[in-house]
Amino acid sequence: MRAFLDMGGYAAFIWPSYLVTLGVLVLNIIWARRSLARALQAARRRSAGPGEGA
Amino acid sequence: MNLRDSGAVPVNHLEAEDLQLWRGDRHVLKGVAFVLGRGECLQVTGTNGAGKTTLLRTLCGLMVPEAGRVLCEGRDVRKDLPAFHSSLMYLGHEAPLKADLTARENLHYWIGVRRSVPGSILDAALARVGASAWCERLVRTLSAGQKRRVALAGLALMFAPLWLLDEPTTNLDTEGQQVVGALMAEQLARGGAIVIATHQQLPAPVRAARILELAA
Amino acid sequence: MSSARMPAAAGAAINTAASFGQATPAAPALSAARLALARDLTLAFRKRGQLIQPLAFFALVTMLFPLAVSPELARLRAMAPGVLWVAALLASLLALEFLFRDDAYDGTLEQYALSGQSLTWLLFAKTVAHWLLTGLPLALMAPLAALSLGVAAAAVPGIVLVMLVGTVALSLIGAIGAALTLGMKRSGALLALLTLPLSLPVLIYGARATELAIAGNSYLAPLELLAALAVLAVTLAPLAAAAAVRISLE
Amino acid sequence: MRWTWFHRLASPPYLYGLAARLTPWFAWPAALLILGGLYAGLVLAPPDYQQGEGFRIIYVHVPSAWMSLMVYVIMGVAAAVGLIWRMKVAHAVAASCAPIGASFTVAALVTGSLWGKPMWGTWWEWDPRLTSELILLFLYLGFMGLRAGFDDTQRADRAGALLAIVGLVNVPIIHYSVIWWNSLHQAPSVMRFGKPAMPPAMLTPLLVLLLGFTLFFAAVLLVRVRAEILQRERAARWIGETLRT
Repeated sequence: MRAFLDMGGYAAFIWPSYLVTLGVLVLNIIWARRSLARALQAARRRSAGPGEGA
Repeated sequence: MNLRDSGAVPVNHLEAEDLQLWRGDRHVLKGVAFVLGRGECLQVTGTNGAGKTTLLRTLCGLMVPEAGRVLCEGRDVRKDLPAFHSSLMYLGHEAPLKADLTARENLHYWIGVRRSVPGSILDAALARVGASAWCERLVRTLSAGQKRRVALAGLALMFAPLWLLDEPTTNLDTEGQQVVGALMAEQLARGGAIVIATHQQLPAPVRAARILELAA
Repeated sequence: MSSARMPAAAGAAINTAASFGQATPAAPALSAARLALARDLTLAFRKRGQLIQPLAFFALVTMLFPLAVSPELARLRAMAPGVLWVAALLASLLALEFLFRDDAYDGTLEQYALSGQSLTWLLFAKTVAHWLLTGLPLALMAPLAALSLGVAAAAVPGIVLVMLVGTVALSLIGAIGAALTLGMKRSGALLALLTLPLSLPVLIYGARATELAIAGNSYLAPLELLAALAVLAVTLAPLAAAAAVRISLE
Repeated sequence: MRWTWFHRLASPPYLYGLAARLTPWFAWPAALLILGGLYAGLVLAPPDYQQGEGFRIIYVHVPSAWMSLMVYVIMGVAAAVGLIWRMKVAHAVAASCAPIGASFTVAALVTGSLWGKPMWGTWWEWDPRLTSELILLFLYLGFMGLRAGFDDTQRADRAGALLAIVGLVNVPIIHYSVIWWNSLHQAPSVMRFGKPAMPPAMLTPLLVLLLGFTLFFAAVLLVRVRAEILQRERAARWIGETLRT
């Protein structure tokens, strides 16, 4: 296990790389969901309010 | 469909069908529609921000409506914009004048891009709007009303079937307004059409065939 | 001037317009473009202060290097191609903001777009004027800067030639960025962000050709690549700029 | 007749519903492939005979770099479709692509730099690949910056689309000029991948991850596109109806 974590001496480079990439993936999920939630909220507000076009 | 080819003469010069336009979250044009025949004048009124300028810019094809279309002589103007543009003259509320050119130079470069105008006709147009005395002065030394008159000289030189005028009488004295009236009357008399956006009364002797009121 | 004749002439002018169409021949595209070019040059020479700004900037930047790095001519000579090209790139960027700005404010661009003439040609003419007023003087000034950086006089023709070709491409690429940022109030930083990455190939080939010219070698290969970029920019950039101006006018 | 699918995709309510239904079909396979691929890359793949364990950065660097480029191409194509056919949903796709692509570009740069340190001994090397990646990041930032400069979505769409197309034309030119520039200066190129000599045990996890990242992008894109469509269809009646159900 320790040998695996050590990665043949390259631990200081490999683990940060994987962390950064996973971080980017997770952030993408969060950002996308948040932008959809915001758009839905705004759309609800508009359709609840006095809609001029609808 | 193709009225010109079938030999039938379209009744209306300019036609707008259900124009819809949004700016950001603002619904500016809410289904604007009108017809305008040859030799007729349409007055567009409405409070500030009601979309008068937006309507004019949409009519001349600078802005693209999200729905609806503009027809000229029965054809959708988007089919051939350059041809439509060479048949119209748009005068915004700011005259396209450069402070560092003389009034005459401004007119020369402005009109010259559209059509070649001999110098004598240029001078005649300047005389017509009462600008002969100061047409060799730099525009930066002119008053707002004088600048407006230079723009009117441009109007006198644009023999376009359709005029789109945005507040043409702003800053003009009585004499200047008379010139606007005379120019517009001539345009109508030779069968041209005018769309004018103003909340003031139209300069005599022009009378609006139709009035379109835009709600804010 | 007999004022009595004037109204008559005006009446005649209006009468010729009685029948639209045939009476009003449109100006041919090329003469319209020539007029737009003449107008911009006239205007520029009326306000000479603005004309000198990019040149002064260029001279200033090239002067900074000896002060910041070292006055040793051997070191400066090694850096000269990079210094000249980065300074030229920044100087032409500085001038770009004014390329369409005034014409957008006073409605001239609107009139161009509604003239029924090809907007592409009119904007090309404006860009040519811009090059004549910035690119050309920069190329003519580059030898002075190069000599002050310890470059041999024999390299001067090469430096000027390379810069002449390169600045053509820079002006045209910049015109797209300037047209895209027209609608914005403060566009300086954004203009740089849009234009500089697209200008990198010009910088790479231009600096390399200059380096070869300074070393006294043949700089034909990078110059040819640079010329290819310039030709590509001449054919495509005005089209893109015209589309961008139409979007900005919306 | 053959184009009916295209016209249907262009209809915002149809695409909105389709995107909502398709998202899980991309998201779950993406999650499985990425987790499996990472496990295989970290544990199952044998160490490289030259770089030892250090080469394992390839499994995050290459997929990120691949995404950064692929997303830019998709963005440019969507922008062109939007500009030419005035298609709102294509603009929505282009606008959604930019932040995703930019984030993958950052990942590719950081992992590239982390890879470079043990291999070259420096955190940053002006390697043509990394340099191109850096320029790509600026292209993304420019696109997003230009869009942010307009307060009207329609104008932002059209101006951004034009820039994306100009960028797309320029990307190959920039890339080749950078390679040309680099070849003059003879920097050692350590990152040489995709060579056919790569053994299958090493290559398979990479391919799995490439597919996983692509599916992941599709899933995130679909979510973002829905948000962008809602923003563009302020007044449409279908939105109210969709929200109520």
